[in-house]
Amino acid sequence: MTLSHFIILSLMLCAIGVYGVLTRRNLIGILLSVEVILNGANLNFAAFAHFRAFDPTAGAVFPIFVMAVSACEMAVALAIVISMYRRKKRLDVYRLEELNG
Amino acid sequence: MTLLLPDLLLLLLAAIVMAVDLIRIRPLSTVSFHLSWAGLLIIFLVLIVLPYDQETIYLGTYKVNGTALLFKQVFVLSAFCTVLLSGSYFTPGGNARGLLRYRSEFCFIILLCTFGMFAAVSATDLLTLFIGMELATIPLYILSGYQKEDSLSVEASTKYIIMGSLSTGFLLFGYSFLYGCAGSLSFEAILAFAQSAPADPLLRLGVLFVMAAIGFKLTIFPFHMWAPDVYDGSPTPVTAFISVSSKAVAIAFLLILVYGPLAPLHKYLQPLLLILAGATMTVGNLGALKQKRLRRFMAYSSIAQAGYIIMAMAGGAEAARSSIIYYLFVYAAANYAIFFIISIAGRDGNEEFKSLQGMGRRNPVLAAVLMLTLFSLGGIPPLAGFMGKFLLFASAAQQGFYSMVIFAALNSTVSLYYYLLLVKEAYILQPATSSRPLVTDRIQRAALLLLTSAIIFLGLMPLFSSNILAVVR
Amino acid sequence: MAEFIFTNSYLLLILPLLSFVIIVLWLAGKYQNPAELDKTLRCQNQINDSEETQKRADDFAKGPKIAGLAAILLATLNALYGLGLATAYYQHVLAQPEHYPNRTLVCFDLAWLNFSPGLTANMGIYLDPISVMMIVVITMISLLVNIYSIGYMKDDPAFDRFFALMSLFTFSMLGLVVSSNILQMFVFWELVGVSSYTLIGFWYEKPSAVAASKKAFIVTRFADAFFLIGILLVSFQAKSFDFLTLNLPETAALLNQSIVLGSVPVNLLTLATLLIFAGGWGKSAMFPLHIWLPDAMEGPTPVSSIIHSATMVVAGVFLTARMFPLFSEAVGTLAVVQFIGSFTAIFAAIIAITQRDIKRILAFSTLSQLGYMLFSLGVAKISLHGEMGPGLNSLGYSAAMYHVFTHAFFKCMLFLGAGALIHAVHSNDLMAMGGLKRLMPKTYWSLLAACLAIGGIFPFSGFWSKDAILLAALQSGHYVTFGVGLVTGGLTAFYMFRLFFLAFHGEARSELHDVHEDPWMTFSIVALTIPTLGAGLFEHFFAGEMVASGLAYADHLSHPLWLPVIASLVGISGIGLAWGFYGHGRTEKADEWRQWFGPVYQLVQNKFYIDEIYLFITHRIIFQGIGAPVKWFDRNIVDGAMNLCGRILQLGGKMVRLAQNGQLQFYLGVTVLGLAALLFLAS
Amino acid sequence: MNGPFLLTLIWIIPFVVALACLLVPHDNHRLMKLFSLVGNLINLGLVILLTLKFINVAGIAPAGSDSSASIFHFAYKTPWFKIMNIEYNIGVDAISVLMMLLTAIVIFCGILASWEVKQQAKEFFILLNVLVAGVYGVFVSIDLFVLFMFYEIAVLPMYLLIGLWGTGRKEYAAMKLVLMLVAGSAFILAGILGLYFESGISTFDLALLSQVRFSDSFQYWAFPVIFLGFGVLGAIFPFHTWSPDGHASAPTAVSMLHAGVLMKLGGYGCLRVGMYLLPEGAQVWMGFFLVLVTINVLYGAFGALRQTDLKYITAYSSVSHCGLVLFGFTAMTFTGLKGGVLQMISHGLMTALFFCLIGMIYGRTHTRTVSEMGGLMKVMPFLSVAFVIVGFAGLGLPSLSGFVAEANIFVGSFANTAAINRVCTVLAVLSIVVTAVYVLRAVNALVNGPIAPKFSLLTDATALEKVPVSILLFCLFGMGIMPGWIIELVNGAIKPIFNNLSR
Repeated sequence: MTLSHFIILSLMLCAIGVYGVLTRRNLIGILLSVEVILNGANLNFAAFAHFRAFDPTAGAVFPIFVMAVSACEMAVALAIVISMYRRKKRLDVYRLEELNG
Repeated sequence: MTLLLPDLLLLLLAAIVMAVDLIRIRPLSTVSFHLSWAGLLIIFLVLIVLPYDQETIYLGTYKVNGTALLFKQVFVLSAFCTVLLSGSYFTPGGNARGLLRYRSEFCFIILLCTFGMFAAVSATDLLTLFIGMELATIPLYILSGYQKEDSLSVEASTKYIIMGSLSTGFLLFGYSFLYGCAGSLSFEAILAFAQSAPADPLLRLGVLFVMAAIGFKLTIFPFHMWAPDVYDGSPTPVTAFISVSSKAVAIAFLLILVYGPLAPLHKYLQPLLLILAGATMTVGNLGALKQKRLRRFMAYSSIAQAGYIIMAMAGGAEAARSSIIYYLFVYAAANYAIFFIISIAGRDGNEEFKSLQGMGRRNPVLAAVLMLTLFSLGGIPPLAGFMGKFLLFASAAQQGFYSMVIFAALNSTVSLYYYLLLVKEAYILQPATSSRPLVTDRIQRAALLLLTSAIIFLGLMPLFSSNILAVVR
Repeated sequence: MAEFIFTNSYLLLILPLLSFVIIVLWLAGKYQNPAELDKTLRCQNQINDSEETQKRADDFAKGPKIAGLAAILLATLNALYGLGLATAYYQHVLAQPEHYPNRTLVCFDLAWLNFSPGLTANMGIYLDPISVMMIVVITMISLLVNIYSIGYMKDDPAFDRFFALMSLFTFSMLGLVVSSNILQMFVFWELVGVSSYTLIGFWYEKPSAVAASKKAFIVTRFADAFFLIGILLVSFQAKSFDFLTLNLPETAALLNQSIVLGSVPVNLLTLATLLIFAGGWGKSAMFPLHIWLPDAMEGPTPVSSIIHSATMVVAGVFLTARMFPLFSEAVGTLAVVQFIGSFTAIFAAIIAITQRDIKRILAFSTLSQLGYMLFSLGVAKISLHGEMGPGLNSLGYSAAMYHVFTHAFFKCMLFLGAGALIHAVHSNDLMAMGGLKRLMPKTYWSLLAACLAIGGIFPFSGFWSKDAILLAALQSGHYVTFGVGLVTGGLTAFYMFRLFFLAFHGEARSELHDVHEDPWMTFSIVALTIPTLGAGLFEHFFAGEMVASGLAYADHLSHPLWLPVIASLVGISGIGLAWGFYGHGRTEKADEWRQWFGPVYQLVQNKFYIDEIYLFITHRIIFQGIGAPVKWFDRNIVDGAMNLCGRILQLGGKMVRLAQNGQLQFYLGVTVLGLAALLFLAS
Repeated sequence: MNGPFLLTLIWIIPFVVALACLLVPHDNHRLMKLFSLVGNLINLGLVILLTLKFINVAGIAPAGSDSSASIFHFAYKTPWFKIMNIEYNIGVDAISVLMMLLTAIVIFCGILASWEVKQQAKEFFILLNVLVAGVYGVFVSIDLFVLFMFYEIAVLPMYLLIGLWGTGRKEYAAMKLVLMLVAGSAFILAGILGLYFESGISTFDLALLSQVRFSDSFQYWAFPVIFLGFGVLGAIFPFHTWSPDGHASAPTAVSMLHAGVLMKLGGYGCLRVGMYLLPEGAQVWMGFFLVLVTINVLYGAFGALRQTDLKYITAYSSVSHCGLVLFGFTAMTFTGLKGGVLQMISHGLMTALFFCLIGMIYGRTHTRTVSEMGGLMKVMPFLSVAFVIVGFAGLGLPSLSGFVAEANIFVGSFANTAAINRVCTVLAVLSIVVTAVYVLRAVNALVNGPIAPKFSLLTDATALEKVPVSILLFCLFGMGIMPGWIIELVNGAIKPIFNNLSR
């Protein structure tokens, strides 16, 4: 298990997340995919903290902050999505089409 | 602790506003509104009198220096204008699109967001920077969906948050690579690493991820796609706030990184920045050509402006910093002036080009202000926008990128075309139906007076720009 | 006294200018607002009281004849001054050749236009035999024409304007002949053009007059452009505009070099002199630039008279004479001058035979006579076949000047007389005249003298000058030219007497009302018989003094006695032929002959269709062939390119809007692609 | 009054007038016109005073006699923006003084000619005065930044002036005009920044920059950029298309000012910035520009040939004549440069009068199509005679200003012995024939011929209208007959530029 394994894993997570973001029709699904990307980044931090950093605490603390922040973000996102659901009665991303041009 | 005073005052103000909301007596109370703008004004005054030639680092992570203070001025002024601008949207009958509610919360969120920006420009490490940026960004998601009843607003908000989250993901990846290279989150360590190994692929990978992420906030092509929709859908004061504050903090972020820890990579970044700048201003200008809705139009216009701004980053640290900060003030003044006019002319809720028709006769003063503002955005002397753009271009020219300067100036000619289209709407075209006179309230008049004089005098008075130069030196 | 006259010689120019200015100012005062007045008049007379209105308007328009009298007064002063100047010049300059080696006196020379430190154009007065001669001719003729015009123009509403413009015309021509340098000459040259433009188009409501004035101006302007290039060329080489410098042999030597234009080697001197001569070509209306002159008859007759005698058309001859020392070095140029002169002489004479418009006949006769003058200058260079060997023949030069002198008077009179006829019958058409001898005896006898003079009959003035010209041609060995001159003399006599018989003899061919001889007009006509009869006295003076100085001339040879005899015989036979055809005002025999000639006659009567060729060139080629395509090109290509830029940008705008399709996942895709592109770009 | 103060006053007064108009109630047109008129009359007086002072000073200390001395008189500088060493730096040489004189005359006449403006008079006069202030500003400034700033100030008001008060396709024309000019200034901007950074002394001061020997590689790209940039305003081919549409659509006073003065800013800039500062670049590029401007000269003339609208005819003739300005410059000889400057003045006067008269005639006949008019001499002798005279000035008749300029241009251009110069000179000289054709066509169609019945009740110029026409006529004749003092002045100003060019 070397650093590169972890980096590849995190990049794969990122790629999976991106794939999800681009293909999921459901807004919640897209949000979940975003979370996957964020966690990929977290994994990266941890891996770097373990393998390379002379300041490993930072690498350990950062993911915690990220989790907190992303939790906030998700909370807001869910609120918005719910309000969206109220307007459109669907969570289909295709329904977001009124604004264009 | 003096240098921290504005940050603390801002937090205090936010707390007070929130508290007022908790004990508010009537639903339409304007106490928090007045409290907010007055408080922001005081903070601004405090910011002005602070010493600009010092640099203090608090707790090893929170740095305050002249550049940061200047950025804080921009943020405070922007928040101040947004609060004033929001006034009429919270007043019944102020705008036909729909009444905004929960004024104190609105103000609170604005203040909090502004604090996040404060934190971002004071950062000395990636963590503070990240927290500050997120604090500055997440409230904006909420604000853009503030008009819950309006499906456009909600749609805008949804698009914004999803794209924003993706960019946060990229940002974090970027950070993680930077951390991985330098082994530390502090800028000093990253700088040291960048100096020793500027060609490290991991470092570059990180930088590119960060660039992409910040490109989102700065509406750089091709990361700008959210901007027109979000600008168009959000309530007007929020659009104004996003167009100025959010852009300003992104620029601050970029300045901090590019001329801070990533300075050794500047040569490597230069062509990249120029390409992005050229593409961004072109796309922004082209997009604005065929618009009919004012807020969407402003979105494209601000995309183009972002292009000019990052072009300046091809220049040296001093020139870039001073010209960009100066331009931010100018840009903020002009943008807010336009949004004020939009709020006045767009009372019918449409906020389209048509709303401006016949303004030359309906309200000549307002029309004149509009014209001055647009000319300033178009970079016409002797208005501030000209001086600002001149300095931006000079910054790029200093490094010998003359063809880029020509390209940008030609782009600015294209932008003049659509600004003149607005002038044409206001002066030359007459409304099909007879329309009401354009009424303004006291706050709007005062704000417009301030902004217009800023637009005129920032370009003529050397004091201000010279000060900026002195500060960033 | 002479000193005074010389130092104040600018008065010569000031007087006519003053006359112009005074009349214009007076006119401006009078016409404070004629339309306003007209309107009030018309408002007052709403009820069809048009006669009264007309009368009042006419009264207003006519007014007193102060302008004419003022003009005459000043013209008289000017003529006196001119005479005084001539006398002073004769006594002080010509009589003292040791003081004035070139017989040239530059009275004053003020810097006017400074081009570069070494090159300045002056305004000066340059007196030498030919300019003094011209001064006398111009001032005298101007005076007489002014007097004549009082009678001729008395019913014209624009009486005052006429005199103002005449004064301007005189001013310009005087300025031209006294020019001390070639640029000054060009200045006045152009002023002459403009004054003639205003005078030819004097009746500006008449479309044909307007068209003629435009044509005159543009054709001469066309020639002037080459003149200007010639000036540039010469002045660049000589570093001066002054005639004194230009006419130095050094200048000619400087210019005498070969340059290669394209792939053709050209002698610079020939080129430059040809270009300068081009100016004279246009002004003197030599073929093929002659087309403006017959049309210029649209102006009032006194104008034609002054244009054809003293001003404008002789400018070309004068220019050639003025630059003669330079021209004399350029063999090719003089050959061109000679060829064009002789060709125009006979060409115009042939056309003149067939014309019916009395003024046009005179116009073509002027062309023909100008041809004489120019080929006379041309033959001043002795041909290789000449009996005197190579060199210059001073007689060619002096004869040309002499012919300018004599021609001025008799041609002026012919026109004035024609004017009187036109005035009497209210038509230009020769076929409408006839039998005027009885009604206008003074005019008849005067014109007879003029016709004899132009026909070259002894002892009238034309005989002497033409004789000198023919002699010069003969002496210099240009036998073809000589032959042409001789034949043209016969033709001249023929068409002039055709005119004369048709106008005066026989029976009136149209109804005539109230024909009388206006005293003002008759005075001038009769006065002009004096020089017509007496100019022959000056032959020796001209031959002796009117010589471009500073040149080496061949010695004079004997004057063969058979020459005047032959010339006279040719002239008389021309007259006889005319009598045969048109005696007693008959036209039947001529008609028969015309039938016989058929298409050739048509060709000639239509002036060889030169006008039509010009129309084709200007309208089809320049207007439609260049102007219209340029307009199209400008609107569609150049402007179109600018609009295309706009279109492309607009299209770009549409594309950007199209990309902004509102689909979130498309946006996200673009963002991700953007990141990928960024990574790709940076690697 | 000392020189620098006078200079400042001259450009400030129009601004003050504009501000004064701002305060006048909306419907008090009379007062606004009066303000503008008096303000510009005062300015005219001041400019004349300046000219006299200048003649005085220049007589004592001829400019450029010593190479280190500044070529500008009444120079004054004070730091303005420290940030890029931008200075408020003013001063004049003979060219600017004469151009200011021209401006003062033209605008004074222009205001008289626009006495009839009724619609939104307030905005009209404000914009007009701002425009004028910009023009003056360009001529007084030595600092390139300030010069550029004023340059843009002078361009922008055109949009509304044409778009609001114009005729025909006014919006399109106004937009095209402004965009093309601003696009031109994009090039100027790059050029100016290049001068600043490449000079090594970080200054915008023209006088200082003129002492710098810029590297050849810089000059090679910077010269065409600057020359073309300014050339757009000088209507250089193929960037002239804003001119016909713009001039045809603009209201009288604006056409006068724009064709009369504003187009000269282009030539002024080409000379002052392009050729003065970048002589080596000029040497290299001149052949190319010579061909372009020769095309201009011929093309404008031929273009005018087939036009039917009076204003289009005049506009194309402006293209041709402004081409002659640059033609004189591209000759690169002393006389040619001088001729170019003289042509700027001459054309300014002439074209101003042209547009002034067209405006007055149009105000009466309500048509500008030449074929519909005719015989106006009968009802408006004053205007018609003036029209004929200005037509003659256009075709370079001696005794009118045009000849003085054209003679200098042609002599100067011919003095350059390069084959291409010679050929172009010949072509340009031949263009005067075409000029004669279109001028006479217009004149004849307009004032001569039988009068149409519908025009027979028209009136001649009023006393008020006669004033500007007379002033301009006087100037045309004055310059044509007594060009000595102007030439003397211009000689002094050309010398340092020429010295730079031939170093």
